[in-house]
Amino acid sequence: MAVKTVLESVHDTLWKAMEEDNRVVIMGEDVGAKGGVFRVTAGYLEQFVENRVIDTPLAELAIIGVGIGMAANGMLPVCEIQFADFIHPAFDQIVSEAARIRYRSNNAWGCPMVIRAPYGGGIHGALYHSQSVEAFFAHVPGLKVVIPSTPYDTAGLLYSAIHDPDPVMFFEHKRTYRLIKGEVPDNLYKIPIGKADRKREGRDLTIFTYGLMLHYAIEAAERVAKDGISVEIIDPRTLVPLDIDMILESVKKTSKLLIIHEDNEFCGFGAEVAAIVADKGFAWLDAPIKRLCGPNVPAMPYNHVQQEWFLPGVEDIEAAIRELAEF
Amino acid sequence: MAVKTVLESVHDTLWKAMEEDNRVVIMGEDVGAKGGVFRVTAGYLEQFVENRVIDTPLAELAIIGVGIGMAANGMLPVCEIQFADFIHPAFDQIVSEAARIRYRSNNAWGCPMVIRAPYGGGIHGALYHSQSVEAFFAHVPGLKVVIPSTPYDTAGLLYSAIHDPDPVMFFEHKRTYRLIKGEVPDNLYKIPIGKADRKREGRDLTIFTYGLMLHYAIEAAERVAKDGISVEIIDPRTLVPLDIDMILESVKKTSKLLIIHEDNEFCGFGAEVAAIVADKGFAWLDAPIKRLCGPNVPAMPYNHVQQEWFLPGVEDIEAAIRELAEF
Amino acid sequence: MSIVERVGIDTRVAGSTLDHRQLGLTEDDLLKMYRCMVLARRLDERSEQIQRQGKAHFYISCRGHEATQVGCAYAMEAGKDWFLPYYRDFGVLLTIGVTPRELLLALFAKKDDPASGARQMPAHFGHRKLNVYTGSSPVSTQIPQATGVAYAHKYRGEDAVTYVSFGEGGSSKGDFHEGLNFAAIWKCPVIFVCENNGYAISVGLEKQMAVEDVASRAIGYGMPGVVVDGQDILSVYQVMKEAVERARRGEGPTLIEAKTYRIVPHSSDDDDRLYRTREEVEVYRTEQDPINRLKFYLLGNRITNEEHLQGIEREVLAQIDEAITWAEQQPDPVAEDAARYVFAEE
Amino acid sequence: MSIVERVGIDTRVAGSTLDHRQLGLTEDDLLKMYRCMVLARRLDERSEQIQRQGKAHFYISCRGHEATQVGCAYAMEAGKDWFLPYYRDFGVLLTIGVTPRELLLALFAKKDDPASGARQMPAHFGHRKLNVYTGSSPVSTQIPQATGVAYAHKYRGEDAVTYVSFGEGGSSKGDFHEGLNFAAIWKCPVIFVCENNGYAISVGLEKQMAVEDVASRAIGYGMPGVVVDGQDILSVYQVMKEAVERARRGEGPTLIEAKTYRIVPHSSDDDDRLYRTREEVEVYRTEQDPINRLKFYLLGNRITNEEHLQGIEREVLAQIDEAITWAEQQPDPVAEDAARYVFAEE
Ligand SMILES: Cc1ncc(C[n+]2csc(CCOP(=O)(O)OP(=O)(O)O)c2C)c(N)n1
Ligand SMILES: Cc1ncc(C[n+]2csc(CCOP(=O)(O)OP(=O)(O)O)c2C)c(N)n1
Ligand SMILES: [Mg+2]
Ligand SMILES: [Mg+2]
Repeated sequence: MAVKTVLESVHDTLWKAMEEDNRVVIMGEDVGAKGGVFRVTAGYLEQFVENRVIDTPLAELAIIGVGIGMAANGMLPVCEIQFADFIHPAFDQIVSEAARIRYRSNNAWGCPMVIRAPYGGGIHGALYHSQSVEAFFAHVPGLKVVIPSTPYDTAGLLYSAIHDPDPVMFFEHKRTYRLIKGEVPDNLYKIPIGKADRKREGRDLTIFTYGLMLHYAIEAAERVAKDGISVEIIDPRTLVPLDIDMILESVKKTSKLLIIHEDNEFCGFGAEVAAIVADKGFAWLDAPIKRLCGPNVPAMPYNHVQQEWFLPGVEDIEAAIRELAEF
Repeated sequence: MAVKTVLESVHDTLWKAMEEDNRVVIMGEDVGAKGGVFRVTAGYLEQFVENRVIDTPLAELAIIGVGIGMAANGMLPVCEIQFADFIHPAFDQIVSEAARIRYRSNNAWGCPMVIRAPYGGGIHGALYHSQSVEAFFAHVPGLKVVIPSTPYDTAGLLYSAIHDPDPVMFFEHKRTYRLIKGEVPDNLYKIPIGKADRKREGRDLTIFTYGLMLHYAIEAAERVAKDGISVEIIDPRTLVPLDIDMILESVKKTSKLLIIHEDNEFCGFGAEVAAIVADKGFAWLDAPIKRLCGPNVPAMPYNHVQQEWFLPGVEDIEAAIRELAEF
Repeated sequence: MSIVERVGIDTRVAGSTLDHRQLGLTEDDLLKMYRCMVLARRLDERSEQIQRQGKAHFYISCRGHEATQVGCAYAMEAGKDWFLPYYRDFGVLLTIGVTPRELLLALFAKKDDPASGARQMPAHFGHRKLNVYTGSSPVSTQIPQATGVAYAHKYRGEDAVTYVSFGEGGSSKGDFHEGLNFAAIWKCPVIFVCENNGYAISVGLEKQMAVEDVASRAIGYGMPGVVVDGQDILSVYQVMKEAVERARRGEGPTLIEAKTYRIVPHSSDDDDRLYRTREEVEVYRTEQDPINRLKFYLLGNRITNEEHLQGIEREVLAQIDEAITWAEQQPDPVAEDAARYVFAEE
Repeated sequence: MSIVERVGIDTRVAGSTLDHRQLGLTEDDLLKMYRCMVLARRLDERSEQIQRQGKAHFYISCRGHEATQVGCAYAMEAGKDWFLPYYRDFGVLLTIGVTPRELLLALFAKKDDPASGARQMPAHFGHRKLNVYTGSSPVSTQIPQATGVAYAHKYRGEDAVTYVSFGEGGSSKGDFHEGLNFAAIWKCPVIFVCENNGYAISVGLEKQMAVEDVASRAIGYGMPGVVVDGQDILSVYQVMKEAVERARRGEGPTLIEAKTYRIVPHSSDDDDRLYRTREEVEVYRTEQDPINRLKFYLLGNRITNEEHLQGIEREVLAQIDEAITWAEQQPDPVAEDAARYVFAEE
């Protein structure tokens, strides 16, 4: 098994999936000659024919709309939105269309497509190159929402997404692209969409988190471990479908829940997790359900001082753990 | 004070606000000669000049985008989206633009506009003329989200919205348009945005709800009152800013919370209310926080049997109250 | 300066200025076309009645658009080509073989409606077997989707063609712009048909666009733009046929704008007296009625006689009545089934 | 068939084929224009250095677009007219009076950046006093907004004109379509300027559109479409001036497409060797360089001499250096202030 970055993991998985199956094509802005602004598709244009590595016009609505049509007609498009921040022009095509092709046709038609987008902050991307958008899509029945956080999960989930019969939103935290490395099998493999992963075992407190924050949380958990605080970390991997059972099981054991995400708190994904646990896990709770999230401002500012102000850091997480553990 | 429907309340308030202030204009599809598909602006074209009652092309992105420009340049546009279901083509202009004009310019620019849209089901509108969209926008810092449920609240909140310095999403439940009547003062008046209203006093259990469901909840509360169950009903009136204090105060008293909305449950607005209470109101809770919401399907079907299946009804609410009260 | 080809326009006469033989149409074809138009018209009228009787919640009409719809569909190959029609396209569906029974299942919101199992309103078409892709309410979303469908045909080297339609109102949306541009770049075999009836619900042309022809936008994408008299089925068939052949030859998309008129309100929720005069409507109910125009051609050229046409009428009405009786008795969907198919079932 | 007016195109010569006096420009005007172009260029080069030194996270360039930008801005009335520039428009901002100091505050992400207080990346312009509306990253969103700004001027009977720009890449988006259509219908006094540099990051024209000219889309909206040699400031000034006058007279919007070229990578994150040849770039660095072209005109027509131009260079560099030293020392924003202005403060 080779050690790869998250970026390499996406690159290699897509590549092999295209080699394996002609129905798979990628489309997006700058995916061709440039190989993508993050170089996810570097070398693809040389390897595959031009009409499988489709450099699109600067038109997100069309990227998704055209992809829906391809998916209707036997192809397996993997659409790239250059930055998750730029997905909104395609919101209608995703929410009103892709998400409900199957439902509205009473199962006559499907929409097997993947919509990939790098998201998240910490790279001085400012208001429009840093955002988290998962909460919008998680609210939409008919969309699967996947957020892998390690190279291994990325490869297995991406391959599953490509062959899923329904539309999958696939969000990659751009800060993890080169930062996070890990072992990845050489062959294509699937990780089932809808299964969470216990990234750390613990007894005192459960953390629910994903993306860059997952890695921060692991670091914070190691720190507090020295003081005997035992933290369990649940990485949902897919927000929809959500592996509610694993979350509840963990809370049943620890009786305390801390939810962390980078997206702003109000109506963020963490609210749903809190709501589920406040209902189904109420009897086991020993403390208020806590959230540590991005502040409720439109997005993180450019200047480094204010960017740091926005992003929860390892220290913030550590402090939140300690406070909740002591409750 | 005259008794008016919700529809009449919108009609009259907008009319008077336009009479009072030249900066106010309305724009949208069919708002002119037709007077709007719900006849909210009936008679406007005859009363006001054509360029204040702007029949736009069928282009929601432009309705909002152009409105933002008007707002930048001294006008107070009231943009109508014909059905909330059709707001998504304008999602980028609302979320990336209107919502953060002030923030991104560090307060140099503002965006005083109102975006009105009829939402909600129960009128055989099927998948695309029935949806609730408030959860998307409530997640977006920089937008105020108002959902009045009575003629009185509608008039006072709409007038506040028009003169609010920031963009206000103003959602009117279309089923309430002609169904709900109530007294409305003749003059223009403001209800502050951000203040909830206790629509019913009670001791045993708190219901948080708005829109059509508010009226169903009141009915259900009357029914259970006969059996000695005392229900308090909080109508937030504005989802953003949310009057958290009033919710917590009520839960402190009743120790039980039932959240009801028509929008589908997963990541719906109710999740945020549950999350807040599961944190800040944890100590007072005597029972799991319950949600009674639309099911997690793309939207309500057309056929009456399936439409009814989707919509929570008075009986469903009654049952949920009884169950929670007994906990 | 004219930047669009104009076919049949400015010659709005009774009948047609074209000769069907030169278009490769037999007399039998003409009668089939006539039958399709009458079928669409009568089904429409009966649907309106049904809605008025309170047996359906919603009804939307194709009335006035029949020549455009039947003429377009007749130039396509049913079973092979693909369709992304908009809500008025009853004439298209009936011509390619969707039955009145199937359409009435949607009107009555019955379980077996092939489009959506009554999840959607009537006129939200879809027919898997006949390659009619599922449609929705937000206008124009089907336009880039049609480009994608056509891309797939081209990708696999198949010569199927995709038909997609929308009103002139729908041409104001970004979907139109992005969908046409993409199709032109990749020379996708798709025909964009704009049924320009002069109104987007109540909004007249002068508030929708500052140009005379939607087709004039084609030049900005790099595809032919053709304006055709949408009341004259022969003209429509001619331009559509050319566009389809062009697409099959791999030469890319075409934008066709059919000037037409809807002679009834927008839908059962509309009152068109609020925004247009009765005189204007009357013209399209009489000499400019598309069925009258074909009838005039058929009779004028002695292709058939009144009696035969009345026979068609009777036969069509009988078929529709039978279908109504049948459809009305079909079962409603099961409530709990509304939970299904959010995702594929294992 | 040409459906756009073409100005200065196909005559890409050193200098210009136009005569500045016929455009109503004095020699002093020409020197001011020259100074603005040089100022934009040198500021750009110094900004690139600063970014490379690690003192800024991001840099994006106007290099190659100066004639288009300065030529357009020079035809507007600063302080009265409104601007919705896109991220390359440093030349526009400098011409209307935004100072290098102000632009450098954004580059260094300093608290007093008038555009955003360093909340946004550099080149996300905004300047309340000079009517430069706040810009964002999603391309083309400013287009319908500009229509709205112009609508308001017209609504109040003011004769201010609105400038809005975007790349040819941005013209592919629905915002372009919807914004131009709306402006044409309501004859809003707005000039749409497309700076067509042949690439949307790495995507060349043939994958962006199947037409030669973005301006050919104007006819589909009902407004004039003009293609101009964007390397020739006199040609740009001429077409812009006409468009502005037209708008002031109440005759509505114009779409201007300036054919230009960016001679550096898209931004500090780009490597343009991946998608274009050095030879191609070289042409625009030399004979087609917009500054060289004006210089050639000035010297060829003996309006000034090398020495004077060098004086301008020196003076500009001194101004920039002073501004850099100053801006670098300005304070960062305060962390907690990032919580402010989500909504208006009471
Ligand atoms: C995005 C969107 N906005 C608004 C509507 C409401 N609506 C339905 S049909 C229609 C008018 C369509 O006019 P046109 O495209 O000209 O087609 P026609 O009905 O005239 O055939 C409108 C505004 C919609 N369905 N979708
Ligand atoms: C909606 C959106 N999608 C993608 C991007 C990323 N992006 C930034 S600039 C750019 C290319 C713009 O090209 P063009 O409009 O031709 O302007 P140029 O940079 O060439 O001047 C892209 C794809 C964006 N900013 N916004
Ligand atoms: Mg129409
Ligand atoms: Mg460009």
